[in-house]
Amino acid sequence: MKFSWKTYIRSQQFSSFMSSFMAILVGLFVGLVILLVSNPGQAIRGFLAILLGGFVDMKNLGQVFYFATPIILTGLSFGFANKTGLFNIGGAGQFIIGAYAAVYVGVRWDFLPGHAHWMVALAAALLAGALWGLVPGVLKAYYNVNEVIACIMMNYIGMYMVNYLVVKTIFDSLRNQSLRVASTAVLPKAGLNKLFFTGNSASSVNIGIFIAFLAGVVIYIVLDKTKFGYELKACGYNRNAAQYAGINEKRSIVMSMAIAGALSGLGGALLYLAGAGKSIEVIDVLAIEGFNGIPVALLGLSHPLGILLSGIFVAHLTVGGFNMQLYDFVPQVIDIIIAVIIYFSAFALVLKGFIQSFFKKRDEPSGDVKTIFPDVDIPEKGGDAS
Amino acid sequence: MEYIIEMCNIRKEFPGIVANDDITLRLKKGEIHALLGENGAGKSTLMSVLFGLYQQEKGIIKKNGETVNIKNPNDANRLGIGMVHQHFKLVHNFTVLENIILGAETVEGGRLKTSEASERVQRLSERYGLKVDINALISDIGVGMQQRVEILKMLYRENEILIFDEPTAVLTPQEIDELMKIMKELVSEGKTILFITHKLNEIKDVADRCTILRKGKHIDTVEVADTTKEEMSEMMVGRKVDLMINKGEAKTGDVIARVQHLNVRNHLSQKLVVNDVTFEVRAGEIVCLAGIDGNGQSELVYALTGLIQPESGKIEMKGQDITKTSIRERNNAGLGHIPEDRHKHGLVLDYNLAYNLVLQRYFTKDFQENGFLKYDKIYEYADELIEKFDIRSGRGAKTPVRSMSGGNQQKAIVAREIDRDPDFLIAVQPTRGLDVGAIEYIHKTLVEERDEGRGILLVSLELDEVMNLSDRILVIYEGEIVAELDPEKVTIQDLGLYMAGSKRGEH
Amino acid sequence: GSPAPAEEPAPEEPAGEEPAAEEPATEEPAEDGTFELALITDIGTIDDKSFNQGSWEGMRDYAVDNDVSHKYYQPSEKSTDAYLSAIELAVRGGAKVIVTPGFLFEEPIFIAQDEYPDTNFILIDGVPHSADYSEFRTEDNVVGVLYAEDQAGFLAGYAAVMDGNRDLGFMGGMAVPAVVRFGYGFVQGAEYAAEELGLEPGSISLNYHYTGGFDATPEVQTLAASWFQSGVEVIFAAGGAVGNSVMAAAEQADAKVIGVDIDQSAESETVITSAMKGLGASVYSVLEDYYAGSFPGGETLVMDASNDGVALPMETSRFESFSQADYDAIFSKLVNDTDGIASGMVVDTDVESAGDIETSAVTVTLVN
Amino acid sequence: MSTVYFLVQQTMFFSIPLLIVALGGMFSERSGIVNIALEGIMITGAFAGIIFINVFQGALPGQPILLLGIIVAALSGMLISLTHAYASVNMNANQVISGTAINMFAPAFAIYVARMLRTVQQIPFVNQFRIRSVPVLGEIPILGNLLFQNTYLTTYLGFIILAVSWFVLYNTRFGLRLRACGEHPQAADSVGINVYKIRYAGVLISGALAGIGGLVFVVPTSTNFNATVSGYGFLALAVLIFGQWKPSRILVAAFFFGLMKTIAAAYSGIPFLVELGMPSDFYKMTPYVATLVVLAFTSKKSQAPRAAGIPYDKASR
Ligand SMILES: Nc1ncnc2c1ncn2[C@@H]1O[C@H](COP(=O)(O)OP(=O)(O)OP(=O)(O)O)[C@@H](O)[C@H]1O
Ligand SMILES: Nc1ncnc2c1ncn2[C@@H]1O[C@H](COP(=O)(O)OP(=O)(O)OP(=O)(O)O)[C@@H](O)[C@H]1O
Ligand SMILES: [Mg+2]
Ligand SMILES: [Mg+2]
Repeated sequence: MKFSWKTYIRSQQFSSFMSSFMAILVGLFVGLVILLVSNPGQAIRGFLAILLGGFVDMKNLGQVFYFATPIILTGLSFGFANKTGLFNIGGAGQFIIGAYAAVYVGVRWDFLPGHAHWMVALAAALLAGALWGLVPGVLKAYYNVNEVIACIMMNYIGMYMVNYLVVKTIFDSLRNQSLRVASTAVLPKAGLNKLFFTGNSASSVNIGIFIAFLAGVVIYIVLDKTKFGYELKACGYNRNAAQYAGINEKRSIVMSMAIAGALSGLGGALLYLAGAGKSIEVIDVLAIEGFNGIPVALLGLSHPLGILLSGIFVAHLTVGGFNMQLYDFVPQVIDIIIAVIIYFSAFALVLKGFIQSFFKKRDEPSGDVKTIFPDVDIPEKGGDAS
Repeated sequence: MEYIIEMCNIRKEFPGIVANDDITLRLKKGEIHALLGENGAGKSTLMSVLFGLYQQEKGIIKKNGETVNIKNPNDANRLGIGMVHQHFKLVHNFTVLENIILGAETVEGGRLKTSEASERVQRLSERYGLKVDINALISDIGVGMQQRVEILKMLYRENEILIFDEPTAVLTPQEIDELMKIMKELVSEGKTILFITHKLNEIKDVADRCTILRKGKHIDTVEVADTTKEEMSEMMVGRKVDLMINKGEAKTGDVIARVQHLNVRNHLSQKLVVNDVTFEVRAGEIVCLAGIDGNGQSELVYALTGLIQPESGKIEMKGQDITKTSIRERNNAGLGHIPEDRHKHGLVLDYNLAYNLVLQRYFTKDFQENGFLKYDKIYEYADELIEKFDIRSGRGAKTPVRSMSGGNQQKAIVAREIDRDPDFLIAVQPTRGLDVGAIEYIHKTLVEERDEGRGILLVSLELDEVMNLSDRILVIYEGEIVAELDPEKVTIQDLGLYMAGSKRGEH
Repeated sequence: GSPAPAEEPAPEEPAGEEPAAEEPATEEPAEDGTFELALITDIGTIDDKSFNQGSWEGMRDYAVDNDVSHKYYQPSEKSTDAYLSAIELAVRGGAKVIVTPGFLFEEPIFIAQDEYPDTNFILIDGVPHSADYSEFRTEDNVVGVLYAEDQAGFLAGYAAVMDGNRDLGFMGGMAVPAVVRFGYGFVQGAEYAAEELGLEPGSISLNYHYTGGFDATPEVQTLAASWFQSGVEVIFAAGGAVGNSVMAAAEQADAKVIGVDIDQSAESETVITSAMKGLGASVYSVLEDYYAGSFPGGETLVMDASNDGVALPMETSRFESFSQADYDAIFSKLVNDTDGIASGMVVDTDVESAGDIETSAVTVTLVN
Repeated sequence: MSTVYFLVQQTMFFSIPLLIVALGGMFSERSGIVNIALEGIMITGAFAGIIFINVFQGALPGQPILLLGIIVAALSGMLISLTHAYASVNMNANQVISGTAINMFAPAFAIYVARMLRTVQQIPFVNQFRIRSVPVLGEIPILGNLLFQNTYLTTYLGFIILAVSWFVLYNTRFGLRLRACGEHPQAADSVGINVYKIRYAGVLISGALAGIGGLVFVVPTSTNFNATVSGYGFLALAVLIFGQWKPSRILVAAFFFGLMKTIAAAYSGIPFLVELGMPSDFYKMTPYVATLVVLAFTSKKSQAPRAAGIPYDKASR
């Protein structure tokens, strides 16, 4: 290898990190301005609440992990597909169908003993989510149907399907939502509720966060270290070349969508089996968590480990936004801040170029930004979004 | 002496590479000026600077002695500079006419007015013998035709300085002859031509002077008439090159590949594009499939390599029926394929060089264990190939292939395929766009492979290559093999006639 | 945030014209930066034209009248834990009384009443119970407030038929208990009127549907339009913004709408009346009791006709023939429970669906 | 017959906004910029338009107000799409990221501003825009019933936009250049077309149309606006793809989808569909399933503008 480890850090990871960091600074700054405009008197206190996020007490810290869990998974789902050249906007459908499968097992299969119960429920969610991802995958691979449109359709089909199934199979008619799952189907806390505990209440955090982390690491290894990942990415970048290389590119597309779907489905399971008292509502609205994964993935540069971090960061802001209510602010400020951060993170490539040329300056001068661009590894290429 | 264009001390960098380093190029009015250099020498870059696509970091450009600032192609156009790009800049789903008028449209009351334009184009095409169907879609016409469109684009804009970036790399001999004629005619009308090519014959044929670049630097500008081909190639490569292919008698062995009654249908047009093709390739011989572009060669090759399914017929390799097997199985059974379209099939442009070099073998024990890639091995292997095949790029094995020069991209593919030691190698225009040094190497390698007992099917549009390299020639015309010829016994002229369909032979 | 914002079940008290407008959503905190009165929305907002808003207005009015610091909190998601976190935040913010609108708070309050014994809770639309309904318990720091939506719906259905309509529609939001009670009451009110008028069996038809959300959507508008198109004269829209889409359809079809929760006559000319429930008033009065030292802890208050908890706004109604006198007559029957008219009402827990309510004059067509 | 009239009239409410917004998306994508922000732009346009109507209703008669509201919606849509254009064109940004940011920003911002201005987030409006029957035309038998009764100005606006879009795309210099930039920007650049300018224009047109589409969507379906267009921006994106980036096919796709939605929503008013006794959730699924099925049969040759989504970079090969 021609480049030293140090140079590598300097040119790639570091500048990625720096550009995301700059985007975050800009986003927070915009947030501060908004707070100042809307309520100057409390702006600083409100802003501090946002910055502090979960670092208020142990319970709030736990909440950060709790909120991070589902969005990490839907983020991984989007990011993974993105890395393989697919645009998985079907997270909402995959998420809710996975949630349904898990809750169904959780409610109806109470004959399963102890830990087996929640494990089977998670497996059911993985399968159901995979199935929901599989459909757009098959349509894309064999019928050339653009996956964006197929995913959008599958979102709605999933939503109505779950509404129908919940009412048919696991309905709590008094609350117009699904029944509570059996206690054996609730994800174990593994002592986290003792750790993340303040006053007389515990955080809702549970082993879901470990599962999310595990998923991130597994996806990272699959994508970056394995031959399977090599094949998936090759298909993503150039289907024809992958085919030429003897890779079964149709199978790769299908697999990739199925895995993405499974991740979203798992996310649904982790949220609804968390034991936080959440049930599937029978409502004609798409699952928001499916869409929330997109900014998380994008902020994490579609890199599995980046997504873990960005998921936690977004959750941190969410908790901060919640606590900010102690002052007089419209909570939408948080969404605006996240949107601004995402927006500026889209400039990453240009920022990276600046950063790189800034650090390279001493060695050798470099061309203008636009010529730097092709030189940068561009995994987060938009895919053929439409 | 007055110059129409002077590029003085031009410098242009890309990350990690100085593509043009203090290059000076002067064009006399009315001359054909050749620009010669190895792949990646910086020819296209220099022309892009002149055409306003890139901005030089240093140096100035003068037209008729006055310094000009060319910021974009519009400026270039205003100065009368036009360019036929190495990779054509045509919109695939536009008609020929739309492509020609694009950027120079006439409108009337908000509506595009095409009648006048089409008359003008008709006139131009008649005058210069550039026959085109102006209503055809670009995606429906061959490269030769596309090139005519590019030339018409320049003529339509009444440019006086015409840049041709490797125009002949994609043409048939007849087309090349025509182009040379056209170029001469253009010059006789007072236009000035800058002509990039790797083919010394062509330079000898038409060029007045020649500027030679090497690794981004200006080596010399010479009078073509006073310089031999050997001298030029030496200046270009920096060492002596052997322009003739030395190959001994073929020692043919068993049949490696046998194709029987193969029929292939185009799934879009539903036309039979490969029609009852039967032939065989033996170990130790180079069989050349000669033909004008678009006569079914691509489809035949796709069928042989598994990229499309034939309608009927049988393909055997080393005695095994592989008609229905997957691409991977064919590759593993000893099939090698240097594809026609390197961007479409040959490379994953967003992978780095190393990853591209293992595209056909990443899954083998050498580079993978229990599903995990062996990085060190991959990069070691890549460095080896880079060294062995002299693949040049900014950052070695880690260079994103997208940023490499066309020639070096091609070298990477050739290196990859040849290094796999295939029993049956299908090489489709393997030297397209390569410099003489690289061509020499590839030709030598192909002959070596042959001598080691491999069967080679070479698809080429270049008659010189066909004549020099092959042991047997198959001529394909409209999807049929119309003749089987012995290169020792056939003349170039006859071969051209077979390819044009005006002569049929025994088969 | 993103494409499809989460909805909230909020099929109740909205406010008529420009509700919380022109006032800051939160008063200045007390000297020490705390807020004495807190309201926790069930994820909706205090301007949802629904029970959050109605409860908020009651609390705000009391606070403004008596100069008490107050504010509202939004939970981070729709789950028991999230509601508890919001309660905790409110307590941290200095809340002495916390108003929690919506039956979804039944379980959180069941837990919170023990966790925060020094804090008082007003639970609107529900009674505290455990997750599996195995235990119902209301501690001394909690007051549950229930409404007889069935009676409000009854009044609406009665008035609609008495006013000459024969083809009715009910469009609820989600099938949550309060909405279901509105619907069942509506069916029974229509039946009662038909009997009084001596109409033939089957002479009244009633389409019955839950839209599955509380949003104004083109789907709802189209559905309502198709009902009007097929002859329905008036639709009782009991589902927050669902009403806005029904009104849009009614305007196009020159048909009629019955509003819900609050007087919606100002929202559209097509609104002939509204099935109101007095959310704000009850919150106001419980707060009065609290500061008077007579917090009715441990009780469950039932707001119905007898204590002016439900009504039709006759001054703004656009009836053709149904008069104030007619209204007063039926209202007093409800108050007096004449012939068991109120106590015999079929409510949400009694039958599986509206189709199971025994009727003769009214033919209920379930659309689902 | 009246059922048919009704279905056609209702279909307009679904199809026209989808048509307008998808055409907007077409201009952007044909210039080479993927516009996944349609949803957010619709919200922005609807928000600004409804605020305008809310403030000025009563001061002016219905139709002029609506027209002015449409202009406001278009302008606001352009304003927000400017951020997308800046990111995509000037900053070589990933277009999906930028679009996602806008989708996230728009509803939050709408709620935030509504609350700042008026404390509540819903903005009510009086619908004085419905045209019961177009004079003269409404009297025509059958056709009058289908197209000129119980209608809105916006329906005709939708058709006008369609005609103009078609003309601009295929018959003007701008259209030719726009399409070239979406397919092969290097080619456009090499003949002196300013790819950046054209792409700005494409995105801004999409902003204007999506903004209009947002308002057109809200007006007939509610009596107030609550910072949402119920995912119709994404459906418009689907219509755009379904319509293979071509005006005529977008028209077909928008009406196919609109009709399916209408039938799914209105089936309970259509006797024979009621008698089928299918659960409503299945009816609701029908448009989406039908779209998938149709796509599976029609997508073989579908191809997005080749350069869409790829930042234009002069230096790339
Ligand atoms: N956009 C770019 N980004 C980075 N490097 C580039 C870019 N364009 C060219 N280069 C590099 O600049 C050098 C000169 O390339 P150029 O295309 O000018 O070569 P050339 O002489 O035309 O070669 P060929 O004969 O292969 O066409 C090459 O090493 C190439 O890799
Ligand atoms: N990938 C392709 N391979 C082969 N032929 C194609 C391909 N794409 C399009 N064509 C052909 O090109 C023609 C133009 O189709 P295309 O979809 O590119 O049109 P377009 O220019 O976008 O159309 P319009 O101008 O009507 O919007 C069609 O006749 C089609 O057969
Ligand atoms: Mg070149
Ligand atoms: Mg060919």
